[in-house]
Amino acid sequence: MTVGVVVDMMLGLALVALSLRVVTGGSLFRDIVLFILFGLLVALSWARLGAPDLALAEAAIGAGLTGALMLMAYRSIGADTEERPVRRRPGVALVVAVLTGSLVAVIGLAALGIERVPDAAGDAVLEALPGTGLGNAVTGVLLVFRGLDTMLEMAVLLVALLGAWTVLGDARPGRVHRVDRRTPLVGSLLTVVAPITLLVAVHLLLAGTDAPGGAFQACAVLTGCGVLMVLTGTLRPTAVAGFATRLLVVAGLAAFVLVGAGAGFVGHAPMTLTGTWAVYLIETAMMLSIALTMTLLFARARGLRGEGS
Amino acid sequence: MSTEVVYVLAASAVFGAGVYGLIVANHLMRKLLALNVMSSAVFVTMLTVAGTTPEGPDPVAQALVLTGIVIAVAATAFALALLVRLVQETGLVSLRAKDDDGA
Amino acid sequence: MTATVLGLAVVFLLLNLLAGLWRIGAGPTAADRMLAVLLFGSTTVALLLIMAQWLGDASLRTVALLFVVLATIVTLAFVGTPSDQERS
Amino acid sequence: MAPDALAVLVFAPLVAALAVIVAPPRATTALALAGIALTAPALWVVTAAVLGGEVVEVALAGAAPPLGIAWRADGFSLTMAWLTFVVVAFVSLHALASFPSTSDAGRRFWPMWLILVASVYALFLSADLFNLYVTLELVTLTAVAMIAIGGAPAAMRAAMRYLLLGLMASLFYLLATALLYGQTGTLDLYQVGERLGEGALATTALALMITGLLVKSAIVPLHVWLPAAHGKAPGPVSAVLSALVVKVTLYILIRLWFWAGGALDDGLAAFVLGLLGAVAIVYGSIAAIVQTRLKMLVAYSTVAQLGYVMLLFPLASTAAFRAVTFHVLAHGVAKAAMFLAAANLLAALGSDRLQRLVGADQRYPVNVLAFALAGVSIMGLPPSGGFVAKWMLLEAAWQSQGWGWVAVISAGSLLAAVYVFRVVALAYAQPRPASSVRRPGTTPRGRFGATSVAALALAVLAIVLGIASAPVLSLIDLGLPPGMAP
Repeated sequence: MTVGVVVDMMLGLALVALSLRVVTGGSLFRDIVLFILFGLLVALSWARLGAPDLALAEAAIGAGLTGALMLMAYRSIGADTEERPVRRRPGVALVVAVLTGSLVAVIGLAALGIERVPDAAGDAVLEALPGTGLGNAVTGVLLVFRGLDTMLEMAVLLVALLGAWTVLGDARPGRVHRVDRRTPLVGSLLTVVAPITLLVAVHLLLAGTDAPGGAFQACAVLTGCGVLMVLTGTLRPTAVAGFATRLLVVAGLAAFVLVGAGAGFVGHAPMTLTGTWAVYLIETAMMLSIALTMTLLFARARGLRGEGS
Repeated sequence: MSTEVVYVLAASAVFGAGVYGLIVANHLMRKLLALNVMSSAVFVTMLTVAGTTPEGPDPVAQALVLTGIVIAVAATAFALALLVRLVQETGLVSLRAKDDDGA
Repeated sequence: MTATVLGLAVVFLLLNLLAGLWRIGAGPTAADRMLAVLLFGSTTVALLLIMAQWLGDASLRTVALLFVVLATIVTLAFVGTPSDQERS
Repeated sequence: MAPDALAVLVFAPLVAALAVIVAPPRATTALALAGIALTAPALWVVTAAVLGGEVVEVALAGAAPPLGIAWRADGFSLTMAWLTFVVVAFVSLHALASFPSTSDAGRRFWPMWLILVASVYALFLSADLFNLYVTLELVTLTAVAMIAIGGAPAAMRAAMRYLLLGLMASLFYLLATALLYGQTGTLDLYQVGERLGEGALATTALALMITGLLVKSAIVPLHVWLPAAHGKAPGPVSAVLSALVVKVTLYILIRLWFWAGGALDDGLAAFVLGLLGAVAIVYGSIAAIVQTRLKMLVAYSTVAQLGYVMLLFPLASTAAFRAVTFHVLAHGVAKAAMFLAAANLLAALGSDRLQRLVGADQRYPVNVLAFALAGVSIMGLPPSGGFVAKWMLLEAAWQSQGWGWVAVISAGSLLAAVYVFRVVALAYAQPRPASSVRRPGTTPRGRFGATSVAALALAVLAIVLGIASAPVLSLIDLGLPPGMAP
């Protein structure tokens, strides 16, 4: 047994233990924190599995953003409102535990039996990649070969925002309990961290065509910046979605739709990206849209405005 | 025992924990935590069973997981908005309080 | 040889993480938990940096960078919470 | 020409949705109707090609599976696409009145409505397991948000339950997709079918996938979320949920089973699915009979009617496939009509308690007529579309000597007659003096307006479908599963 496998086993055991704790634990607040740590361990697992793209996304979106959203929602619904973590009847829980236990065994055994086939889609991607002008195979799949998935994924994000606007009705935007910006640490955080976040975002976006990174990771960082500005009160949530907000929210999907549908008019199959310019256009639009959408979802607002205005 | 085997086994156990939590948990937010735990398990399974190419894990599987992560956070954000509104309207954090089939 | 040493360093840091996890679960005070979470964050960054060297994957350093940037934000969201409870 | 038309089906509603979000509210109606109307000529072009014996196919971005995703239209997907168009067109007509584009609710409704339409079309065209996952998530999220659009706590609880179960079902489906990709190296449904073979993995993966799909299709006993979700949603939303949204997962299930389910060639699994269907028919019908509210009655009727689709799996014959596909169409149109009529009556009477319906035919004859006509099709009385579907299904069961299935189909029609007649009898009953004094809670709306016309038109269509079934059946015949001869 190598050191690597020891590391894997420690990570694996920690993942299982944490997940059990998260779903059955006693204090919701603590378990949200544990869930964020679970996300960090998943990110470490991605690193171990050789997928830095996913480690980036998991850390930023899976753990960071989801965790921040959970914490905000937890705060909105008041203190620990949980009466008891699980259903009272232990018999039911036992039956469910036995059933899910056998589910685990079946899935685990089935998955262990899988042998990689020699001509998988992944190999086809690596073969076809040079024709796209992209150096990062994952970006190639996301934007070129399976662009439809990514386009519809942008629609999912848009629907999440529209849905949140719908269910929140005319309620005032989520109260954001701001951290006092006059405290020296928070103030300097804003002036130092915000520009760095922007720099990291642009770096990730540009790196994404050839190295790990890309629109999703960049947007997560940018969202982080937005969240920071909401938390410190630099951006304030509003109850009205202005024209610019609406335009920016649909920009990612719109860029995809225009390029994807436009390909049909110039004689290509739909969803064909006809040049590197299309990749950069779509990635930039996606990054801005996702970041704004996520920040709005975080603030549960329809729009944002600057502090002074 | 190889790296893949460890993660496949861990992921199926985590998936089971998520299903268990989703069914027995009371608090809606804990159910959402369970769903997110489940989706992480699905993603890890997806990457590990897809195997590796000479240039690292299967790029298609990586792309699918990336798409899946974004969809998961979008769905979670929407579910949390619904949850917050539900709590504002009813003051209840679980669906179990009363059966509204006939109401 | 170097690889083994780096691997052992990763194991050691992981043990630190697990100890931190146990402390978060056990408490007993909020301060214990808070400190453990902070420890968790910085240990993860260290882990990523060593893993970048160990696995020969330079892009893991980017991941570490991202962790540092985002940790500040999650911490802000996190510290806002108890004060809010006190207010209500 | 025809491949481009496939793109129009998805892109036209999607572009309309984006335009509606950005443009001022007064442009919404025109944009939305344009987005939906544009799909009609596109459908026509594709249908012409398919009737010419062609399977219309386009590899998106020029990357054919397994590298990329292909859209593909055969008789089966086109039949479902036409159902989508018809239901969406008439329900949109209703929504123009019930969700005016300048109102708050309307501004929220129309973008999501258009995205739902685009994703349903995309779903019927796609045969890529992961792409289907993304479209399913889109369908679920739009459906949940639209259930909650009214803001009533009961609707929100129903939406929440639907969302949690829907997300869980999606994850089962996605886990199965992961296993299938690992095993076969492709996500294309047809290629998976060729490469999968048999074994423990195939069984596990397909079982997980089917479980997820059954939850989303609300097949008993996984139906718990449906009655409240469909019963509490606004009228147009209920209509499209029952007519379309629960059908999309059944469509995937049928595709999976008959096009890629070599490993499922197993009498026991088919029998279990059929049995679930039989239980759904009986349980759903009885539950509908005991309801005290109109919309809940209609919702439980959906639970029952979905059961008929499940009988396809044990019968597994050409006759059964034609019957079930036709049933999906007939039920879709009739149920949309029923929900629209029920919503109109609810809006007019201020409550959908069945007792309030007494004498409704005097004041709201159009809606009561629409409900009754749709009921004729749901019961399976001639000459409606429901009659043709159930008669064909009965014949299929008879041919394969499945006497148990014959009994269930017959019993289902009788039970359906009970709940439909219960409503119709009340509506046509003479009002007692006391009840005519009671004033409706809200002002009658759209008595002869667009809302009533939409309900009546769909109901008439449900009848016409029975009289003019031949062309529809010839389209269905062009999409028979491999191994089934016309």
